[in-house]
Amino acid sequence: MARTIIPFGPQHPVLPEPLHLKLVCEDEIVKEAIPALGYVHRGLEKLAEIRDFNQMIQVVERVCGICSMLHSQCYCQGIEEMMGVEIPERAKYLRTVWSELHRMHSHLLWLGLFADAFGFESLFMQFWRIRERIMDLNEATAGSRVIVSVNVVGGVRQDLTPEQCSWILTEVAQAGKEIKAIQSTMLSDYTVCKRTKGVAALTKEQAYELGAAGPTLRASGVAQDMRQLKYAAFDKIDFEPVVEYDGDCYARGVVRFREALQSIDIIRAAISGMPQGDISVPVKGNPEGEIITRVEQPRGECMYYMKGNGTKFLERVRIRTPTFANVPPLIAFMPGLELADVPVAVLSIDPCISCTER
Amino acid sequence: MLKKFIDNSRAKSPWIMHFDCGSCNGCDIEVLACLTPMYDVERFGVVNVGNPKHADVLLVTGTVNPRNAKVLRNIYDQMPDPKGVIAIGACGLSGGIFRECYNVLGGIDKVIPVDIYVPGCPAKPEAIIDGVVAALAKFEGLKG
Amino acid sequence: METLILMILGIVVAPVLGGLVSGIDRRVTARLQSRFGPPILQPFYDVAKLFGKVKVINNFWQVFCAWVYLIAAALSVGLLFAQSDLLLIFFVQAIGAVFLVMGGLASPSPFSQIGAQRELIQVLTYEPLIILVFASIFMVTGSFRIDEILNYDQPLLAKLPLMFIVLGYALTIKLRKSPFDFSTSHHAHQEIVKGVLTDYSGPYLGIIEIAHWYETIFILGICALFWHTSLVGVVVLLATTYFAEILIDNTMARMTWRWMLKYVWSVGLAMSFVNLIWLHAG
Amino acid sequence: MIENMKEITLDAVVGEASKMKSDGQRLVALSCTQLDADNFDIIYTFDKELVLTNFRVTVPKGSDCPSISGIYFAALLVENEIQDQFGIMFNGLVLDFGRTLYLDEEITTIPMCNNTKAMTVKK
Amino acid sequence: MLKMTPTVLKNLFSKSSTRMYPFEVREPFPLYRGELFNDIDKCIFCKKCEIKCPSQCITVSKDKEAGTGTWICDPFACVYCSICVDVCPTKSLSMAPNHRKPSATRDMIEQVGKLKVPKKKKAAPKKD
Amino acid sequence: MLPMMLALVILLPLMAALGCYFLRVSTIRTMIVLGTGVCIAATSLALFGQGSFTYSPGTILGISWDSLVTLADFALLFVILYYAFKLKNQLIKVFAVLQIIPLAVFELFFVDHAAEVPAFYADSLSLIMVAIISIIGSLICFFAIPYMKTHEEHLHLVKSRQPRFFFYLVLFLGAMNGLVLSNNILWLYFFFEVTTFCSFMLIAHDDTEIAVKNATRALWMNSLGGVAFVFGMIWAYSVTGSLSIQAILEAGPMDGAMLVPLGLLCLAGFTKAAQIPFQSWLLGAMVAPTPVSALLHSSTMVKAGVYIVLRLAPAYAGTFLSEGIALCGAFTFLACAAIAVSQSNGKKILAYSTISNLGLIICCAGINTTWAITAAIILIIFHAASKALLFLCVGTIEHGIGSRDIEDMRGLYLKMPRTAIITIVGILTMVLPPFGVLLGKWMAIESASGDLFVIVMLSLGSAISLVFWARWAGMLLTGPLREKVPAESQNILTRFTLTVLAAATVVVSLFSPVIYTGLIEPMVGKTYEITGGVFSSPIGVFAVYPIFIILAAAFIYAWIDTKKSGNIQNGASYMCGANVKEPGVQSFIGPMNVPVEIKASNYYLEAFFGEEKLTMWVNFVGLALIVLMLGGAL
Repeated sequence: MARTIIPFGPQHPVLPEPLHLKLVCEDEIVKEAIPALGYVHRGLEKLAEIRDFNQMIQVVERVCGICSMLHSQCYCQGIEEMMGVEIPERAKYLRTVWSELHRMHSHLLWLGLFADAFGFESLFMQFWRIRERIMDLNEATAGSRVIVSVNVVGGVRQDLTPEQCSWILTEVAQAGKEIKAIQSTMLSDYTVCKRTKGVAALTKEQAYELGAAGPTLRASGVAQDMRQLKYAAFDKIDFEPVVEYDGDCYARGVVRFREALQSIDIIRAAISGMPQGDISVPVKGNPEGEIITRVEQPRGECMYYMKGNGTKFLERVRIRTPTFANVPPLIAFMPGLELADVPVAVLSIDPCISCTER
Repeated sequence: MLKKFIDNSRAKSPWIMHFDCGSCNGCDIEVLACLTPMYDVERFGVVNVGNPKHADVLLVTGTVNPRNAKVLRNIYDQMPDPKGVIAIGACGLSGGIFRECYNVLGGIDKVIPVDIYVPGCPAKPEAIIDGVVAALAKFEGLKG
Repeated sequence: METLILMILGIVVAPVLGGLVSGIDRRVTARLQSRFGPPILQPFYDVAKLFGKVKVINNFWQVFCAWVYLIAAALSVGLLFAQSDLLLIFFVQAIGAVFLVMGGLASPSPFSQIGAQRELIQVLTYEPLIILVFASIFMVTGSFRIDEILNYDQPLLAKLPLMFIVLGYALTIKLRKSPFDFSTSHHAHQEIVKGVLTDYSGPYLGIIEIAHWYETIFILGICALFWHTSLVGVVVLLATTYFAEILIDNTMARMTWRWMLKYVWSVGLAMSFVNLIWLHAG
Repeated sequence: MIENMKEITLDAVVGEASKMKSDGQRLVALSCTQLDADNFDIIYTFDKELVLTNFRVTVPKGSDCPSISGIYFAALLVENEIQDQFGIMFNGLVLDFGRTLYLDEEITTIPMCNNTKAMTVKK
Repeated sequence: MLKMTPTVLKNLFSKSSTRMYPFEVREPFPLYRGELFNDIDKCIFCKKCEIKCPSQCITVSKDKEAGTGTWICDPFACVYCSICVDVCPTKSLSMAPNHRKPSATRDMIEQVGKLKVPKKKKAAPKKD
Repeated sequence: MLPMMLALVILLPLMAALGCYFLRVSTIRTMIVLGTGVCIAATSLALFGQGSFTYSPGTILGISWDSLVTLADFALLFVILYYAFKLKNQLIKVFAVLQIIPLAVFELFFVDHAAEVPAFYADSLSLIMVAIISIIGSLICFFAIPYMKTHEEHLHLVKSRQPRFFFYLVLFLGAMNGLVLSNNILWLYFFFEVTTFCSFMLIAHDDTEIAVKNATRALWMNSLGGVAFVFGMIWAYSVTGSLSIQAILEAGPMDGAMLVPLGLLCLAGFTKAAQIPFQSWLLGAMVAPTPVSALLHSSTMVKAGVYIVLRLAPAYAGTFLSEGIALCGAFTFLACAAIAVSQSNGKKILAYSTISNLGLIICCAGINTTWAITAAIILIIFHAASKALLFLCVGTIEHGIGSRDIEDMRGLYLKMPRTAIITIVGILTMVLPPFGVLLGKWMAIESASGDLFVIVMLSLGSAISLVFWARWAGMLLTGPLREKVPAESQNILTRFTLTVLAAATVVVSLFSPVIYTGLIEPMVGKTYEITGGVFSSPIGVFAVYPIFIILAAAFIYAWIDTKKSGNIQNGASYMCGANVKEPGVQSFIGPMNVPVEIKASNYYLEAFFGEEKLTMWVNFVGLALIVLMLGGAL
């Protein structure tokens, strides 16, 4: 049979980040896909040896620009647990608000890119237009559109004024309305369904065994969400993990779509339940010991392993990001796809290569 | 007259290509945001092309490491003249916070000549638009 | 003589019109996406800029193919204006299509190769439909000659409404609009980069862009035949059709060619049968 | 704090991993640390219904580690990563990048192996 | 099919949401962490910013003999985290709510100021 | 003069064939072949001067030629029977016997031997066929001289089998000429059988297992055609009482009882023209050396079948049979074009495309209007030339690169520039205006436009054929820019035949208006007005000269610009930035930093057009259509 060998990446318009796939196709059906990474690898874990544990916050925020808030949250939670610091309630709520804003903007971004992957440009534009509302919120409340940099060990750096709170509520409500306006396009348009349903499907068992994380896992019917660990304010805020059962690209899209809407509810609950008080506590000393912390990033479960030795430099920071966990499923479901579905499938795990390679 | 029209058109139709050279995505999504309704750089005739052979302006974000340096060089070489390069974000400018990592060579200008540096971490879409406009000025100077 | 003048007129006017249509298209598309959009004259700036770029090729046959594509497209429009034979015009246009594919295949880049293969599949899909449309026009008017067709006394649209929709499929494919824009797309983000045009650059890309304008005018010209009886009718029909194309482009995902081949052939052939049987019966 | 930590030996890794697999545990991560000049620590982290289970394995410098990628396909990426960063080689990797997952030949030292400062780029 | 039609038609008939930057510039958000400025007259060259900066883009040096201090910042390496602003004991550092403009050349911000009397300098670290 | 010319075109090849067989010296053989070729080619052109004629040869040595032919006929049938026993093939035995017995009964009891039946009749159609056979056939024979030498070198033969090969090859030319000139249907039958036998022998020439198997298949299928012919002939005779084809045709459109024999004769034509479901013998025939494929199976022998159908066209005009033939032809056109898409073997593509085009010609015969008949004749002329050229090109390429798979021909331009360009010319003349084949196709589509089913099949078929042609032409050019492409060395005869044929396909296309006015119009009647090289009729216009001139100018201009581009900047092809840096290397840096060579292949669309997938259905439909055609005739 006549084969075509395609270098898919590192520079490729549908791949927002450099990732290389060697695709071997027959009549555009992928027969073999071997990935190559390393285009984004910086080696930032090693920076822990020359940046003190406070400076490392800024470093881990830049592991990934799209979920930067959750990286620093996970890192700070770990350090706080290691040092036995209990942060103020208000700080927990504030972290929740920003983390959910982050999840929303990340999901909207993904939904747009996903639409772009199957060639639906105007849907992409629509999602990104809605996303700008969240970006404005970030910029106005935290000082930067993308890397909000609000977390410090012991709490948060910024507070929300009541006006800001109500502004956030109206903006996210508006965003929610606009998202719902394109719900029918995203979830039931013939062409969208045709391009996503049944593509790159993973069964529940496969997804679990391959170690998938986050929406990829939940789309296959496993109700696992790290927010169930009740970190930050999630011990007070009720939520149900969003689960879909088909495990295909469509289901992954639905999970993220619904999660974006769910985040609005969580933000609303967090703002309404937010107690008054300090936003941070002073921290003394240096971290010592070993710790594993996990948070739910937009892309799924993120795990930090940290080892302190009583100096201000951590001995080891090990970051296992959700995309890292989702790459093996990606390798597994590639063969058999149509070439046209490759971008859809690759994007369906919401790849964040800078997370993966750090 | 035709020549003049061509020269004038050069500044009116910068086709950009974005290459992520190991950035944290922060600058990338801001570059993409420039194309979206809120900022819409197509107002300046900017078209986002996916292929260096069609591009006039290369937007590069992120740090350079040995592996992607080869790719960056290759892409730059494949762009037909006249061309411009815009480095975006602290990482692209100097390596940023990652300058001292073992797999980071530094900024974009270690590999290819850079025309415009857009600082920021990440650079705001407004800053990127400013950068593109500044790059257009370079093309305007390129008469003949 | 008159034929010759018309032909030259067509060849001169068509790219200007095509460029304008393309500019308006981009503006309207932007508005549909809630964007401001580029200036109307943007396509001309783009092409002018492309001609100002340094020439880079990786196989000189690309140059040859680009030129033949342009000239064939121009010639087909010229023949259209000269009111020649529909089928002949179409076959002349097919020269361009074949050379575009050959140009794509001339580059060893896999994206260009895949684009060329997909382009062929697009040709495979729209060609029978267009021939059927022409055959149906023949069945109504009794001629393939445009001058004879123009003498027909009522709008073809009334007799061949479904055939016009079939032509609409061909138009969508030819204009490279979603859902059929997979051999090369106007949108930046495609799995095969720029498909058949991947390895074209600078002036040669400009040549192909101009040829694409000719093709736009060619296919709009065919559409115009469906309401040739009144000028207003032509304008309304073309404006509506083109707007519908832009709308479809903006409300659909890009499909796969397998889907296109099955869907367009089955729907197109079914519509043609229904319309033609209705024509015979009526 | 690290939950359910268990110390095992190098040759027990595969056996323990298959036990975890049959128990329905999901592989979360392998975390490698340099203990001292001659020893590395690898922590295998598994998860089942949000509860973590961990193994700690000490790998002497220069010795190979058995790969669990045959049992957990998901381990292939992280094992390749450890090969790159720590120079510990894994036997039986299903897809062995052979120290080219992240690094090109320009990086001559094993980056995370010695506790010296990260390489600084010449300005 | 065509489920998107109402949305796109609505877009067509309403004003485009494009912000016409750079022709119309929005009022900046006051909290935005933009360009870094150092009011060199207030600076006491305590090196706190240099030490705390996660990106290590600030170099402070003192020339005791000349009685001057130099505050150098590499704006191309600055990650705009505002840690330096937070830790600055004299509030001489500040961030404008506007982004730093692109430039065609690589230039350092180098500011030279007079050293203050030692007493004040000692006071600063104590504040921590 | 006329008898002389007839003897030259029919008997000279026979003599030459004997000469080739017995004078086993390669130089002499070459001289004989070249001499005969030039002779018959010249004669065929001279025959045009003669115009249409009728001729009876009378007697030789007191024996009538008719009896000689009859004797030879039986001899041939017994030879076939002998081969049937040798091959132990029951089908051939049955078919041979089914021909011998009815023919014997017919000759002995029915035929009125006293009746004067002119043996030869020629009109424009015959003369055009003679010209095609003599000129293109001769060129192919010339090509065969160096080809067979290399071929036998490849096979490492101890004893040359070329005498036998050229015996059949040259004999065949005479037989074909006889076939198209015959008026006596018995003569026609005889020549029909000779071509069948020659074909059998030539397919089996390489004597491999597969060659013998395919030759056997060809023999039984063509024998089936022979059986249909015999029964059609006898039945027709019983209705009209004449052996003269002209007499049958002059009676005007037939109906009722006469349709079945006509149908049977057409069926014979179908088998010979390898129409669905008889296509498999022609495909099998591709194992033969390329000149055989070119001569027998593309440009001439299969045209014999088409010729019979076309010759009889006036007899069944306006009947259901005619409609049936049109449908069968159109279906073959579509189905074989579709299957050709899934093929990567160059010769098989050509074979399928041949069958497909024959289907188109037969479809035209079935449509049976003057426009359609004109289209058919135009197609016969130009298809023969282009297809022969393409076959010879594939043969040359096969000797050059050792493969006939089109995937292996990717980038052929860098290895065999001359052959590659000539191949592309051949391909373009097959699919693009203003070349003759497309002119014929245009006429065919315009004349078929009234018929819903036929036009649908034709439009689909013509689109599909564009696919496999265009990609083949394109992939020959694939390759990175090179400073200089090395010149190609070609045998002088190879170069001569290829160049002449390529030039002929282009130049003759330019003269299509002249050919039309000079040859076709007198025969089928005026259908197109020709002014300034523009075909025009009330339903359509085809501007040959203007398009030719403009496109020629375009090609020249494009070529000049291309030449100028020789010194412009050289870019590597786009590979997502992962190119391996060395210039000229088409590889990218893949996973694990290993260079991976890029590779592209055509889409063969097995899921849609797979040979195995379609063949059964296609045969079924084809058979059903034939049954419908004959059944309708009953």
